Order: sequence, then C-alpha cells, then structure tokens
Amino acid sequence: MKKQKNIFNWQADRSKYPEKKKNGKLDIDMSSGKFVKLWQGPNHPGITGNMSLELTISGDEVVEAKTHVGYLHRGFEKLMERRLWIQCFPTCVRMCVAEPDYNEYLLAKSAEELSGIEIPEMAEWLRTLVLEMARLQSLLRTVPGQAGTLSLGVGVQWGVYLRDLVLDLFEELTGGRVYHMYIIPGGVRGLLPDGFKKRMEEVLKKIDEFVKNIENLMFNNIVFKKRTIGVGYIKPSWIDKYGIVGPNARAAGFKRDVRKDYPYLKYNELDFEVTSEKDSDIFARSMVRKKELIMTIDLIRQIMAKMPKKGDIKAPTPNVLHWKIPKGETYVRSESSRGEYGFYTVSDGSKTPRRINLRGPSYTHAISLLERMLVNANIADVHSIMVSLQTCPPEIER
Amino acid sequence: MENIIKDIQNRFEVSDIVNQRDNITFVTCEKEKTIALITHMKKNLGFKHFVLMTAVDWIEDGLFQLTYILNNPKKKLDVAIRTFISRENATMETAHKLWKQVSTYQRELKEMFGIDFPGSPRVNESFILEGWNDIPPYRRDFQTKEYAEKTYFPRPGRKTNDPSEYMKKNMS
Amino acid sequence: MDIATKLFYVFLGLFIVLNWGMLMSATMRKIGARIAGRYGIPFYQPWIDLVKLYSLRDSITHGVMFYLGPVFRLAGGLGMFLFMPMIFGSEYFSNFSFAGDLVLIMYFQFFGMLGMALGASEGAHPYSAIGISRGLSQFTTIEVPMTLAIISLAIQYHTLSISDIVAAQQGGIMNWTLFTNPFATIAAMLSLLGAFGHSPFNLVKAPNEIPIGPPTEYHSSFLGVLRTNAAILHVVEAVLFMNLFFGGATSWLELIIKSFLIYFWSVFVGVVFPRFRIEQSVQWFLKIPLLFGVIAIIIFM
Amino acid sequence: MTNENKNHDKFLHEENKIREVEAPDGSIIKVDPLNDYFLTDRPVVREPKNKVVEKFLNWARAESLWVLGFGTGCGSIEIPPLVTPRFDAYRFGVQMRPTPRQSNVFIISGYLAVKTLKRVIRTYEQMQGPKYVLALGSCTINGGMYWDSYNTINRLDHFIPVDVYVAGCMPRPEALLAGFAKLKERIKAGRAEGANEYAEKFDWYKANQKKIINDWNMPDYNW
Amino acid sequence: MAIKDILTPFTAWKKVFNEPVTIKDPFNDRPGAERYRGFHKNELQTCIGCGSCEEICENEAIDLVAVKGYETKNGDSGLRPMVDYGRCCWCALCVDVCTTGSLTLSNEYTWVAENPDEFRFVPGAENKAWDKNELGWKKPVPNYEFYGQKRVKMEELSPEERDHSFIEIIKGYSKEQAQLEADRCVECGICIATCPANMGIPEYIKAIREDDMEHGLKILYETNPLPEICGRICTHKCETVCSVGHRGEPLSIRWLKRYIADQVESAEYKRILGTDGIENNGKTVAIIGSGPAGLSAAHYLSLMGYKVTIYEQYAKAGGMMRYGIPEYRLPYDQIDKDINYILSLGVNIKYNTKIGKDISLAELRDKYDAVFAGTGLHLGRSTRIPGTDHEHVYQAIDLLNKITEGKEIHVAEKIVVIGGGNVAMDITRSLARLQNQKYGKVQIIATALESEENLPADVEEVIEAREEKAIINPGWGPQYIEIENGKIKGLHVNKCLSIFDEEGRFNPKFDENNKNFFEADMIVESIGQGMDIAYITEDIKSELEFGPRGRIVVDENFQSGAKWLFVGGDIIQGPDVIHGIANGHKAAYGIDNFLKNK
Repeated sequence: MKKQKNIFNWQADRSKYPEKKKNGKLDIDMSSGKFVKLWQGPNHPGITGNMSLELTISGDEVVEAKTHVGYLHRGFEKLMERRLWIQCFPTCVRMCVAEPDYNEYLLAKSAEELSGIEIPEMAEWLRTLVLEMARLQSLLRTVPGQAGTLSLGVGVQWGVYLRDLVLDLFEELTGGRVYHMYIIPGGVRGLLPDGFKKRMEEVLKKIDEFVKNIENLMFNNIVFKKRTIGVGYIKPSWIDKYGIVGPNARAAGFKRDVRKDYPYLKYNELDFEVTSEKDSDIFARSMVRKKELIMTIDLIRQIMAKMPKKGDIKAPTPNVLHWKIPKGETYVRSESSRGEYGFYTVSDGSKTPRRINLRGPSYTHAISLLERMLVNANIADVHSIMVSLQTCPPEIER
Repeated sequence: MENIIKDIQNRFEVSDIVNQRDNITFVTCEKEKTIALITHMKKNLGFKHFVLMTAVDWIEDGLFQLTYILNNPKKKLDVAIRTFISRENATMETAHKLWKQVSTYQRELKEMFGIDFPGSPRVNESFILEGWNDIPPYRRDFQTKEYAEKTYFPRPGRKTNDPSEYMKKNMS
Repeated sequence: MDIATKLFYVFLGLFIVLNWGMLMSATMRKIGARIAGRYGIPFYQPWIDLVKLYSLRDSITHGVMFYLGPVFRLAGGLGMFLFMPMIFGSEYFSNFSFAGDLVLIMYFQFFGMLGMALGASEGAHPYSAIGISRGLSQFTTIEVPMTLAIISLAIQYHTLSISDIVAAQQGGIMNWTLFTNPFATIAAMLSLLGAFGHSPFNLVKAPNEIPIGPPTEYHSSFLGVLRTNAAILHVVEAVLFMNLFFGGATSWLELIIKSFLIYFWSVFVGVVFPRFRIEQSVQWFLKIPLLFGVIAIIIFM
Repeated sequence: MTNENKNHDKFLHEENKIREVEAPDGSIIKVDPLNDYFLTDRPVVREPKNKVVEKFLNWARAESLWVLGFGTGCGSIEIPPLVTPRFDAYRFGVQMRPTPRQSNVFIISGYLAVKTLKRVIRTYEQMQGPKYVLALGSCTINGGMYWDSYNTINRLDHFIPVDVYVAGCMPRPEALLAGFAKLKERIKAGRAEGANEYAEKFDWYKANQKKIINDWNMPDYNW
Repeated sequence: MAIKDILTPFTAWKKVFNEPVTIKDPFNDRPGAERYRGFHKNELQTCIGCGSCEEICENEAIDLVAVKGYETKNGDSGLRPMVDYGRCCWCALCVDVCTTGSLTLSNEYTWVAENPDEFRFVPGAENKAWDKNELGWKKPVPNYEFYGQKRVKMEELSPEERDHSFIEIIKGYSKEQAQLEADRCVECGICIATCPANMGIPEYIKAIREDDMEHGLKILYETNPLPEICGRICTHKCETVCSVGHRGEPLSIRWLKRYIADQVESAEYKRILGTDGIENNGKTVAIIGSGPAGLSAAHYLSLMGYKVTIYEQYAKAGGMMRYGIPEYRLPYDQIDKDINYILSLGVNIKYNTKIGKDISLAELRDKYDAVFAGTGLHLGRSTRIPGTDHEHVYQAIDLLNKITEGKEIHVAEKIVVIGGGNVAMDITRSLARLQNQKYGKVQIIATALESEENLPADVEEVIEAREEKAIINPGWGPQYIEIENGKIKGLHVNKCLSIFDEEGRFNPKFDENNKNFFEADMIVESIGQGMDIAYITEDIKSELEFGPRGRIVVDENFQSGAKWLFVGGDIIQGPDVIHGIANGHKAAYGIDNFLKNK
C-alpha cells in the first residue's frame, strides 16, 4: 500500500482496533456502546444489485462485515433439472443480468461438448462477437460506475447512454435488448443484418471518444485518485487463497485470462494482450477495466474484419423437443467482464440436465473476499470497494 | 497431465478417469482420501486455484456426488475430483482450511443439499434461504413445481386442451 | 416605515427569494443534465414536488424533536434571510439588517445544522446519525476559513455590518472585495463549496452511501419544510457572499444574476469531482482555504 | 391460547390482539400483530377530502413521482437507462429517491424471492401514502420464468396492492415510461388508492404474507 | 498532485453546449428492430393447433384453447394458442418450433394495464395494435431447424431390380434410420384423431427413439392387431396431416410402424403382449370374413375371452389384404405373421366356407351369441361403356385374386387400365411385371377421370408405377371400347372437365373436342368395387336399415338393426385397411357391451 507521507494527510494507525481477544478473534461487544450495527441493502442505492451487508462499525471504521445474499434466489439449478435442454436456454440466460450472453454460450457449449456437436464457423464468429459486445456493454456501465459510487455521476450517464447504443446493436442482431437469447445449443439465431458493420463502427467511434473523455474526467481526477489509490488493496497472496479471478486478479499483476489461457471460440485467431496492473487497489482495478474496454473495442473491430460473409448459423441437432444428451460431465469456462465464468454440467443421458452448476466470479468476490476486505475500511469506501470487485448478486445465488 | 494423473493414481487410487478434454480430467476418489488428495494437489502439484465445488444428487443410488474442480494456473490444467457420499446423514470432511471461499460453498451445500461439513465456519447459518422448513431444495426428491403451486397462488383461470384428446372428442 | 409595511416587504422579499431559489435549483439541475446529454427536469418541477410533499396523506413521526428539526432548520434559513440586506440602498428590501448582522448571520448559518442534528437523532436512523456527525464536523471546519475571511473583511472595512461592507464596495468593479481582498475571497469561496454541499463535499448526504444522511427519515411535509428552507438558504447564502465579496446588488436583477453565478460556482466544481471522505474534506478545509484565510488576515493586520 | 396470553391481551387495542384470519386458499392463519407487522400501528384508511382540491393535489402527485431505488429483480437493469440521457425520465417528473420514506412509487422490477418479499413489504409499509406500485414483467403477473420456483412468488397483487402492470421480460425503458404515463392517468383519475386498499384489506394481505414468510425476524432496520 | 489533475476534469463542461441525445418521443420514435421479439402474432388460418409451441414453452405460458370460427377437422385441432404474458419470457422458441410457421412475434413491446388478467390473449383472434406489424421475430432462415425437415430416405429396390418380379420393394428402415426418422416427430398428436384406428402414433414413435420395441409393439396392438400389414399398405392418412409436413416432409409414420413390427420375432409376441392364458368367458362370436375388420374384431374379442370363429370363403385368411394387394407391396409371409398371431389367441377359422352357400347367416345367428360381418367389397364395378362385355375386359379385383392364387391369367401385349385408385395402380404394376416376364417389355396405360393432382392413388404409387415404365395418363373419361373383329383395338377417351356437378353428385363432363385413343388388346376396369351381401337373407334384411348406396346403417358400435349382427369394414367405411381395423376394434367393444348386457 502506498504510504502517504504528507503531514496534512496524517492518519491514525487504526490497525490495532478493534482489540483482539487472546484467541485471535475480534473482541466485539455490542453492549459496550463502542460498536454499531449498520445494515446496508437490499434497497440501499449504493449496493450493487440486490444484496446486503451487515457491517459492524466503530466510528467510521468497519470492524466486521458479513455479506447477506439470497434476495434473488430463484433456484435456477433446480429449475433446469426439470427443463428440457432447449428450455434451459432461455432460463439460464437470467442467471446474470449484466452479461446474459455468457450463460447462453456456456450452456450451449456444454451441451455441444457432451453430445459431440461441432458448430459452423460462422456461428463461432458470431458467438465471439456477441460475447465481446456483452463485455463492451458491461464495461461501459462499470468503468464509469466506479466513479459513480463516489457521486461522479456524469461519467455514468455518458456510459449508460453508449451502452444503450450497444444494446441497440444487440437488438438488431439478436432481437432482444437485454436478454438476447441468441446463442442456442447448436449455433446462433441469426446472421448479421445488413449495414450492421457500419453502424457498429459508428458506435465504436463514439466509444473511442468516450474513453478519452472518461480519461479526463475520472482517471486524471485528483479527487478520484485520492479516493481510490491505496484503497481496497488486495494482497497478491490472496489471489489463490480467495479464488480471485478476472480483472481483480489482473490488477494485482496476475496475467490470467481465460481467453488467452484456455482459448475458446475464435480467440486464438484474435490478437490481444492480457491487460494488467500491479498496484491492486481500486484505481488499478479501474485502470484494468478501462484498458479492457479499449481492448474490447479493438477485438470487436478485429472480429468484424475477420468475420466471414456467409455461412450456416446452426449445426443440425436432434429434435430439440426430445434431445437427449449422453451421460457425462464437463466443466466449461469463459472470461466474463468479472472473470472466470464457468458451467459444471452433468448429464445422466435423459432429456433434462442432471445438474448444472454455475461458477460465478462474484461468488468468491462478494462473499469471502469482500468480507475480508471491508475489515478496517472506512464506511465511505465500502461501496467503492464493492463496486471495484464487480459483484453481481444474481450469479451468486442463482 | 498424464504424469499428474499417474501420480495421484499411485498415491490415492483414483478410479474412473475420464479425459473430458485435453486439459480437464475427471477422477473419482474415495471419500476418506479426498481431502488428502486435494491437499496434495494444492501443495505439491500446483493446483492452487480452486474453481468450484458442488454436489450432484444420485438419488437412485442413494449417493451424493461431491465434485471439486481444481485448476493449475501455471500449467493450465484442470482436475475434477468426484467423491461419493451416502445420502443418509450426508457428512463430508471440510476443506475450508485450504481455500477461504470453500466455506461459502460448504454453507451452500449444507443449505441446499443438507450435506454437513462439521467444523466449517458459519456452516449452520442460513445462507440463501430464509425461514425454509422443507427438505433441502436441491435434493432430487424435492418437487419444486408442486411446492410452488401449493404455496404461491398461481393466477387461476388457465386451462389447456391436449390436441389429440380434443380432436378425438370432437371428430368421433 | 411602519412595521406593517416593513413586514409586507419582508414577505415580498421572502416570496421572491423562495421562488428564485427553486427556479435556481431547477436551472442548475438542468445545466447538470445538459452535461450528461439530457434535458433534465422541467423548470416547474420543484414547485410540483413541493405541493406533492405537502399533500401526502400519511406522515409518521418519531417524536417532538423530529417535528422541530425541520422547523429549526427553516428558522436558520429564515433567520439568515431576515437579517440579510438584499438590495443595497433599498429601504424596502434591507430586511432587519443592523450593525452587527454579520455575526448573527454566521450564527444562523450554523443554527440550522444544529436543528437538523436534533431532528435527525430523534429519527433514530443510524444513517442520519452518521450523516449529521459528518455534517457537523464538516461545517465546523468550513466555518474556520470562512470566519477568517470575514475577520479579514472586518479588519479591512472596520465594520461588522453587511450594509456597510456593501456600501464600501460601491463605485466600480475594482472596489469589490474580490479585488481589494482576493485572499479572503478565495478562502470564502472555497469554503462556500462546502456550505452548498455539492461534491466533492457532499458526503453529508452522500446519496449512494448513507442514503441520504440527515433527512433519511424525513418525508412528506417535513421534507417539504426542508426543501423550502433549502431554496431560501441557497439564495440567501449566495446573497451573503455577493454582499461580502461581489459588491452587493442594487436591483433584483443584479441580485439574481450574481446569486446565480455564485451558486453556479459550486455546481461548476461539483459536477466534475467525486466526493471526498469526511476526514479528507476536513483536512482539505483546514489546509487550503485556511491558508488563504490566514494570509488574508496577515495582509490586513 | 394460554392464560398468559389472554391476560396480556386485555391491555391491547382491539387491532393488536392475536386473531385468526382466513387465507385465500381457505386455511386459517393466526396473526399476531405485535410480532408480525413491521408497522408500529395498523395502517388507516385516509379518505380524500375535498374533491376539487384533491383533483389538484392528484395532479401534483402525478407529476411528481418519486421512485424508490430498490432493484428487486432483473428489471432493475433497465432503471439506469431510464434515468440517463437516452430516455431521461426526469423530464416526465419521474425522479429517483434513495429512501423509502421519501418515495411514493415502488417499482417491483420483476420476480420476488421470499427473502426479498419480506423487505419489499417492510419497505412498502415504510413509504408514506398515497403510494403507488408499478409492477414490471411477467414475474409479477403470474410468476413468469419462475412460475415453478420454490423461492419466488407468483403474483404480486396478493401481497401489496399494484397499480399498473407493464408486460415484458424485461420491459424496455419505453414500456416503463408508458407505465408511468398510465400511472399518472390513474392517479389523476383518483383511482390510485393502493395505500387505502392496503389498509382496508390489511388482514387479508397479512394472511397472504404470513402464509409464505416463515421467518419474520428482521433487524431493527434493514434496507 | 498535479495541477493537471485538478483542471482536466473541467473539460467535461464543454458538453454543456451539446444538444441532448435524448429520444424526444420515446413512445413513437423507436419502433422495435427488424428482428425484435415483441408481442405474439398468429395467422389463425395457417395455424393447425398442433401445440408444439405449448410443448416447448418452458414457462407453460401457452394454452391451447378453442377459438370461434375454427372447427376441428382433419389436420387441424381447432385449437389455437393462448399466450399468458404473466408467464412469457419472449424467448421466441415457440416461433422457432412452430410447425406451420404461423406464429411470429411483432416488434411491438409496450403493453401497460391496470388489470393483470388482461395479459392473457389469443394472438390473431383478438384485435391487437401489432397484428399488422410487418417487422418482428420470424424463424431464422435457412438451415435453422429444431427438428429434421427431410425424411430419412427409405431404401427400396431400383425399378430395374423390381419391375419383373413380385419381391417386396421396400427394404425397411435400419435402426439408425428409424431413430433418425422418429426423432423428427414433435409429438403433437394431430395424427391420432385422423387415423381411423386412433393409433397412439406419437407414443410408438417415442418407443422407437428409446429403442424400446416391446413397448412399441404393445402400443401398436392396443389399437391395431395387424401392424406388419398396416406398416406396409396403410393409406397413412396420418402422414397427410402430419404437422411436420407443413414446412418439411411429413414423418413416414407407416414405415416406422413397420419397423417396430419387423423388429419383433413372432415367437415373442405372446410374451411381450402378455396374451398367454386368456380366460374364456364361454360366449361365442362368429365372424364372417377374415379381412382386416374381421381379424381385428377377432383379435380384440378373443382378448376379452370370447370364443371366436371366423368363416372365410377362400383358402387363406386375409381377405382383400391377401387377395387384393400384390405381393410386392405386401409379402404373404408378413400377412401370415400377423394372422398367425391372432389365430394363436385361440381364434378358430373355417376356410373355404362361404356364408349363404356353405352355411347360412341364420344358422350362425342361432349358433353364436353374436355375429360380425366384415365381408368387404369383392365385386368389381364396371364402367358400363360400350364394349365392356368383351372377354378381354377384366375386373382388376378378379385378376388380383387370381394372381394371388397363382392362377394363370391372360396378359396381353398392350393393356389399358381404367381407374386411378390404389387398386388400379396395383393391377397396373402387377400386369406390368407379368408383361415384363412374358414379353420383356412393358406397354400398359392407366387412365382415370381425375386429373393428375386429384388422383386418388398415393403419390408414391404413381411415381413407382411410372418408374416401372407404366404410363399413367389421367384426366380422361372412357367413352367406348373399339372392338374390331372380336378383338379389342383400344379405348376411346374424352378429356374430362369435371367429375362432380354443383350438387356434388357423380356427373362427369367431357370436352368433346379433346379426344384421345389408347391402343390396347386388353382392358382392365378398376373404378371401385361393390359389396356382395347376398348372404343376408330377406328375413334378416327386413330387420336392417339401409342408407344411401345400399350401405347397411349401423350405430357407433357397428351394431346393425338386427341386434346380434355387427357389420364393419369396407362395406361400412373405407375402403381401406385401417378403417377395417378400426371398425373391427370398435365392433369388438360393441359386441362385448351387447353380450354383457344381454
């Protein structure tokens, strides 16, 4: 952590508060009057989605934090056990609202791998495009969103506007605005519409400009720097200990990216470098996301250039109404904007999946890691820490 | 990959090896040896990243399958370890000391499948559900549709016809 | 002038100030919306909001102090207004200004915050408590550079009467305190950022952190009172700075333009900066504005 | 009922006594107001008074809709576009408020898990009347995607009164704006009396809520 | 802390002069995109109410309801989907699976209501604002299918291999082929009601998919005791209404049925169907004719424990199936397989016993508790044009009969067949084979009143006949047979304009100016058959009622006016094998009811 040496920036050494008991546990005695329980969520505007934090604070400092989830639990994994494979496809989409396409892709991929179906080249390219567009729209919300938690709302407004433009493109391509339901087991559900490339380029140009603006507004902003540099530090040793993945790990110097390490779809035909930072604080994570935004724009341009003009969009599959997938199990993963996103799928050879389990990055980030990171944090920093981890409650509880 | 599998095969007698892809292998291990195997893989074989852990209910056999997926970030390999435990009084040794997030997974498994992990932190606290008083919902014998219909007042007035029955009725 | 006429003009002034305050806040929100690329609320929205708030049917209360909180707050705003000469040289719109009004106004500025503290604590919501504790500590530190600037002014003009200070600045733009005492102006204008509560110093309310601080539990007509007060307070506060540093106003039009620009200053900064943490903002006020304030005093010592 | 309870009852107001009410499916449910309600008092019906004045007030209420920022389901992802440049709901008098006390429109943005339902009820009860509920998507109408889920309710109108439904999964911001337009129309016509309806049929609503929510414990405040 | 960090954020202010990017009128300015998945539309005329949409909907958002103005008819259930927007998730799987392509989504997306019950509607039936919208989600094309559109090709003998012998043409499906074909079924059940026997078609197809032949056979025998026969020669009305056929080729239901029957050894039948040791209830039933109707009735009656005796006029059982259908379509060993199983249930059969000649109906009446008559249509019908009394003018039915019995028949070098039905095709192709054997070439013309499109014969029959070098030249009305020197020269025909008059009566109209002449040495008439119910003596006849065209009137249990006499098969309905089976089945229940209540 960066030490601030200026005398004006003097900070009390709070590390010995609260006192610890002899057994190493925190000595929190609520009746002493020194501690206050502070609940945040689920209808707290700063919370990312519908979850809540139970904070025990002493002064302005959090001494203990607990994450409470379950407000969005719909029992997907149970519901999918009683749905046909094709019916799982609209269902699983809803597991993560922010980037639903990864769910579609992973379900399709699991089903295809287990039943040994090869999908056409065109469909692979379109899938890659859709996944990158999903990342783009998500980053457009989350990059400025980091400043949004600190009440710098203008960037969020620009970002969400551009995200809307990307959603328009999605609407043209897939027919859906938020839930695209485009990647179907066996292929995709449509070719690029006419003139799509041109409109895509127009939007990308606007996003280029947005990146410049956001650079000025956020990353060169003295107050933003003050609020984020050195705050929300993740020790590199925690990365494996807490199962940290994605941008959060990359901000700590770990160049891990599923797209590079376990290439899927067409990623090995695309040219990109894994982004990383080394400071591992909120600012570094923001920077990683910004770089990723730039990279995504570049990737989309590459995909659009390499995309074949014509091709089949769907491999022949058995009749979906009674598609039985052979017995077996697999784990497939992809890189979402939050990190490794995977489906563990078990088929027992019947018409319905035996079990589908989602490994969402937020599952570890929002619970064990967040609970650890919030200790000794200032209340004012709680939300920027949470947002910097990009927790997404729907994928935690499913 | 082959070396790793050979190594754990020799030490822990894993069986039922399935090479699902080049870089992911599924193996089955006995319940008693599982934690030791995982520890070995983490400490000695570089499987430092814990991907996930979950359960599958094989109600026909009276077994729960616990799956631990471990990842070696350096060599970019995955090994999934299956272990089978009895559905009756399902209990499993806890692995929370190896990775911090394991306790969260174990909390979920306790709540959703009723698999106990003695010693795991906060394992008995409710995690996702609140005030749940039926059998753990992810068990196969829990019927979610029936439960929902019984509990949540579906909007009345829906009825449907089976085309073949309807046609038989109308055409004869 | 008899007291009835006086009161009539006081109320007329209050009416103008109130409406101007609401229009001003709507305009500022529209300007902020423009930067984001949208239209924003209609100009008349604050009035509708106010009617709506007063017309809610339910309004639960948490006790006597809960009632009194907004009243105190309003008293703070009204108090400032009552002793603030609005239009220089106008007999009708100088309200109840007197020789030592500056001191009283400084007091009223703080009074509202204290009233809020009482009310918010009765609401018994921890966010209110956190918000108000932040508010009080921030306001205390705002007061320091502001007081230094005013002391510097007092030394400069040898008076604690606002009217006299305004009078001293007449006769051309170069006579404004802005130019005669720039350091005090800077100190005061920086502390003004805190007084208006826009970011980077809006952590009192911090809507996405401790929603929304002191008024968390306030609603319906209570919130209506608070909003009425805010409208008055913003104008009066701007008028105070106008009087002290920008040569006062000789007509309502001048007042409107100047108060708008002064208020705009805080918006101008607020839109593009995130907010500080409380200890950061306390440190900031005790650093830069204080430094200017001290310089201002030293110059005129 | 034990003796102790009976004695205890003597000192209670009529509406605070333990009583039995009938749930819609016919089962009898015991309601203990002191433990089951989040409210300190039973809500009361507040009739509109003067017709002409009320008309004006309703107009003001309709043009100033303060929405609580509580994303209960998927639909909450369409709230940011709603209040940002593309759709800019602010120009229609729709504003976001961070606390339930100050809001009078509650957007139920989709499915409600039982755990959220409890918070929703509490939040709804914290809001000051007249208050309105806008229900988004299939999930609030008849269960939607999650019709067979063990943890989500099927229809919202059994738990809180709903003013306007918007179809879609999820509804687009434009549909949401249309929903607001409809809500305004309803308020102006004086039909949006959800708060009074809730007070009138309080026991029925409570019986429904109680049927589903087994664990009524809540921290003193939780939002 | 650089001064730059303080100043650069202010650059955001330059945006204050930009025009807002807000959509001015959000309700009208932005219609959904071309592919937008908005609200449902349905072309009710095209929709057949197959319920695939209901099947695939994971939310059970779709109900099939009766809609005014759409009646149940063959191939159309009369039901239409009703969508519940309290359930729908706009995934459009229903559109993608729709068998007729009638269901689409429009690009309309705004629907607001105060009453939640409004959100249930029948697309297309209720006027909605978006019914006219052109844009919206349609099924992606091409190569985007949820189930196979193309039939699995049935392997058959090439024309060269088959055109001179009577070996079976169709080879039958292999397991893979059958499963692939069965996989295309959407299990809608539209076919069930169309099938006269109401066979559980989707269910036995499912059994094929699951490779559970024993279950499949059980399903077959529930409604049809002649699966081998039906699997080959059924008129497969089910296939013409198959919902898969609306956008692709219908399932080959007949071949699938045959596949099941082929897979099971006849020795296994009794074990699989559990028909060992049926208890006899001591009552007896006589059945006249061992055609499909008789056999079907015999089968179900004996399952119910009746002692059944069949009286058959020929030497072998099977009736028309054996004596009317050539062997290349229905090999005799397959007939025997089905019949032997039925006989193994304890059915007694008396061959070469013609009622009215060897034994009278009245005797049967006295001897048995009930009688079922399924005597079929064995009398050929003549066109009665001049010249039909010539000795080389034959009835198709007689010739087929003789071919089956192995008798020598007259095969001329040039033959004309009058008729366009399946029997005409049978005789055409049989004669073609005989011509091949005899002359080494084929010279046979089949002509019919009906035009090419309206030919009553199955399309594949016509195609195969042409492959076998027979000429099918329909659309001509025979006028007279030219006979020169006692030898047939040929058939004069006129172009047929219409067959039925306005009132739907048979009254063909010919174009006098468009004439044709078919050379021939031999003419075969195959324009339908008549029944021979001479065995019903006058005293019994008086008890019966007769409908139009001399058909005996029966109730829904096929019970005639004489309570003890049940009548079914071609003389009541049809003519085809599946109606016979269905009649026999129903009559069996009727007889059972009748005897129980007696």
